[in-house]
Amino acid sequence: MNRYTRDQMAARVARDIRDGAYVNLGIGLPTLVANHLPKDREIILHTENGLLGMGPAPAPGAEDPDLINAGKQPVTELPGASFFHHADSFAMMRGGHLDCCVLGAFQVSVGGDLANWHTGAPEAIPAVGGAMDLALGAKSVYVMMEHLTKGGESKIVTQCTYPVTALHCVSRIYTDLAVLEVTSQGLRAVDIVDGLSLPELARLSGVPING
Amino acid sequence: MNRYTRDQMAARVARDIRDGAYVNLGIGLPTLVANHLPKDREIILHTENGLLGMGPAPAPGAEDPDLINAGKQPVTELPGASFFHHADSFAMMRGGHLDCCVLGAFQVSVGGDLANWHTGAPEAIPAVGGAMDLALGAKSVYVMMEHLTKGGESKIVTQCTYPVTALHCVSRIYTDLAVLEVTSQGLRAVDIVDGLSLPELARLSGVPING
Amino acid sequence: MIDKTMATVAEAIADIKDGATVMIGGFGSAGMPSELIDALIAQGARELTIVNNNAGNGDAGLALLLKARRVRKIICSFPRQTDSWHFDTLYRAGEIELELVPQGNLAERIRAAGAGIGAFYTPTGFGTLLAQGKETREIDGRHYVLEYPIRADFALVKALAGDRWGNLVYRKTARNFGPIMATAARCTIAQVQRIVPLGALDPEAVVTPGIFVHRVVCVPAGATGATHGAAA
Amino acid sequence: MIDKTMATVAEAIADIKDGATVMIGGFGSAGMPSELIDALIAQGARELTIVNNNAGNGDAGLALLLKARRVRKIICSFPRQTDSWHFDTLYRAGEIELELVPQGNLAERIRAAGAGIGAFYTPTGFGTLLAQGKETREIDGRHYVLEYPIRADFALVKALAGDRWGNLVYRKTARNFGPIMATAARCTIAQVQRIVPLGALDPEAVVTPGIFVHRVVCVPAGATGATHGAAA
Repeated sequence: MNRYTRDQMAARVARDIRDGAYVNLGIGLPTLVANHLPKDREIILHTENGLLGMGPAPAPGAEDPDLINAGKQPVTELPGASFFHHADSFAMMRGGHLDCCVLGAFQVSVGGDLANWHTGAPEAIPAVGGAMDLALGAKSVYVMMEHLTKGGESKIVTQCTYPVTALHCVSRIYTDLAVLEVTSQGLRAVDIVDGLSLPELARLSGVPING
Repeated sequence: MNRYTRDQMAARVARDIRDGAYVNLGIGLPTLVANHLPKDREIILHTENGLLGMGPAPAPGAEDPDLINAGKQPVTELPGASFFHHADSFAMMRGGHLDCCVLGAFQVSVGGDLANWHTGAPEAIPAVGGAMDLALGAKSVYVMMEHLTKGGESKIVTQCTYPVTALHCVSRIYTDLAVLEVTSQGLRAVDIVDGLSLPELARLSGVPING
Repeated sequence: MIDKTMATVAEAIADIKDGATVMIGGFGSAGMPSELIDALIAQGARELTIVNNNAGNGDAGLALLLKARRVRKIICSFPRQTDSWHFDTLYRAGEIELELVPQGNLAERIRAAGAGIGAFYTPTGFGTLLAQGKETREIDGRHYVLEYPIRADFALVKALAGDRWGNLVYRKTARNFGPIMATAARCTIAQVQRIVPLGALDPEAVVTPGIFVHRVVCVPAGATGATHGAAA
Repeated sequence: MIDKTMATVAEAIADIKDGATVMIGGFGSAGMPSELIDALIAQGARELTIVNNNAGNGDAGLALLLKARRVRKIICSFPRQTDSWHFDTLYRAGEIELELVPQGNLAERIRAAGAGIGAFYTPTGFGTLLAQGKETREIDGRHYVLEYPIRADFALVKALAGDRWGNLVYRKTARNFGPIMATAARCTIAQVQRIVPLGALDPEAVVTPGIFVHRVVCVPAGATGATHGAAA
């Protein structure tokens, strides 16, 4: 079966981010999107630890421990950047000012519920960070994930079995097999990887998907 | 009958403000307090329109229309001043960070209720400004007012007949006849103007006053 | 490329429609975006709901918008001033609706709108006429009133300088309501005394990050004389 | 005269008592007041409730306070990290209580404490495990959870520079929780890389006005090597 590579997925997400958008890229797979933002668009990155106008990673040796992203990795600031404190930063998110947020996920339901913070395993130490705020904190929430678990189960589900991060929050799902839009009529396939049919995608997903 | 002058009242209030205190002086009579702050104390004035470290009025001709107090009069900034927006300024007050606030009043009740924003006259256009925030916005709320109305009625009352600004908020009352402390056992006279007895003060006030 | 700057105040406010809710920055005249208001008067939108600390001073800015009878309702803390004659006339004639809000609740309700807070419990106003009919609650022995966000279609603010991303810095106590109103409107329009190149504003000292600002228009100080006119 | 500066970190934290609630600034290592924490470890206060975004990294700062078993409870958003082994050990042994709060609710609850807000409705967490048992409300078609302020006895924050009035400026993303924690504690103690003369900080760029700060102690960068140690 064909699959989109991680870079193809990231490039596909990047294509959907408009010029001038304010965007937060979650930890993990979503950080790849930054490498694929179209050069002819000016897109402003937010990091919830207090920076708007985040630039790429610094050159080796130029790291500044006071200039990091939410993943605690060193970053840079662009001309036009601004720093602010945590309450202001999360007010920016909660208030719906970001255009787009790209997140990883364990599961997404057909209704747009997101599960990405906790496996629910009883022995796991729970940690939520900004996940719940990010899931509500943008006009559009894009999820990037593998379509299937390593065991071959669909990560797109009727109801999340993992503890949810937020309800009805996901706009689009970008996987290695397809791009799906969450609509009031259920999921709609925007793109499918070459060689995979819509019925086959739906079968693999275990949920209905409209064309 | 002897009376404290307005400047004597202001000086008396000023004497009760400790070195290092953060203070908001309300519009009207309380602004006089600024002229009497002891020279050997460093007292930081707050104005709710967004300045901490407010200085005296500027020299004539040096007025800056962007640098005003809550009464919209030109002021100055001292070294160490800081500017902030209205939500931060009122958070500072509501959060109980000011040590002292000095306010004018129409009436104060023996329980410390304050009425200073509205005469209740049906034809009056209501305006509250920061009065209700100021009344709650300091560890100590000092009221400065004439003891009696022009008609000779006491402005210290059992229950306010004017619409209240806030309940149980006044710590001390400075009038032209006395300085009164609001305690859980009622009013207590701290100072009385020369020649006036405690029973006479209580009679004029129309409420019980302890010595 | 992001370029939020616009050539004229008229262009900046052109799409404010009849019935819109418009926040207007300023505390008295300090921080009042007079040229944006003048443009709004010329543009002609009617039946506006205005959010401002005051209800206009003298014969300039907001007072003239009221005089032109463009305002259906005003949400403010301190309408009555010695020079608020245009508001006074309309109010006494029953031709303008007034929602009176304690100044700190006004600020916090505006902030709540920008911050996505659904409602909050504030001690200010408890037990007063201005809390009549409002939900109250005792929390840890203190009494609170439940207050809701105030949102707007547009915010008109005045700042000292801005860049093409919409980052703003203000000047002294003219900052007042500008930064919070900028967060609470669907479209925030800033008049600035100068537009500076991207990167010229210190990132540590930006007061309003550009994400909150949609249009920036340059109105140099003293351009019309009205900016710093009848000041206090 | 107001002089909030203190000579040593030990003096600055001397009166933190057993059982105190202590907010500690920082996001990971950025903005963490490591020298104040080291002094607190040496001072010996026990049974502390700590408010921080994380639960300690590696073998420095907050992690060492946990390792020394001085912390009864931690309120944080993200305890589990690759290098949070001291927390992990205590947690699995049932020797530390954890209150897990979504990061934005943590920030807003701290801000609410500083701002005198009794409680607020936030959309974050609605319908999740972290809102179980909490009061909810639908407002204008959106669902919210009621959250309460988090107050502290002490806040330990790290800033770039401060003056004798306690005014503070921060550095880049090391600002994070410092400014809001400073507002929410009965006593806020700031370690700064340098103390500057009154008036040296631009009044337009002060981030934490001195009213929120009670003690300032100078810890030059690199003074102990721990400040910028195992950074990210």
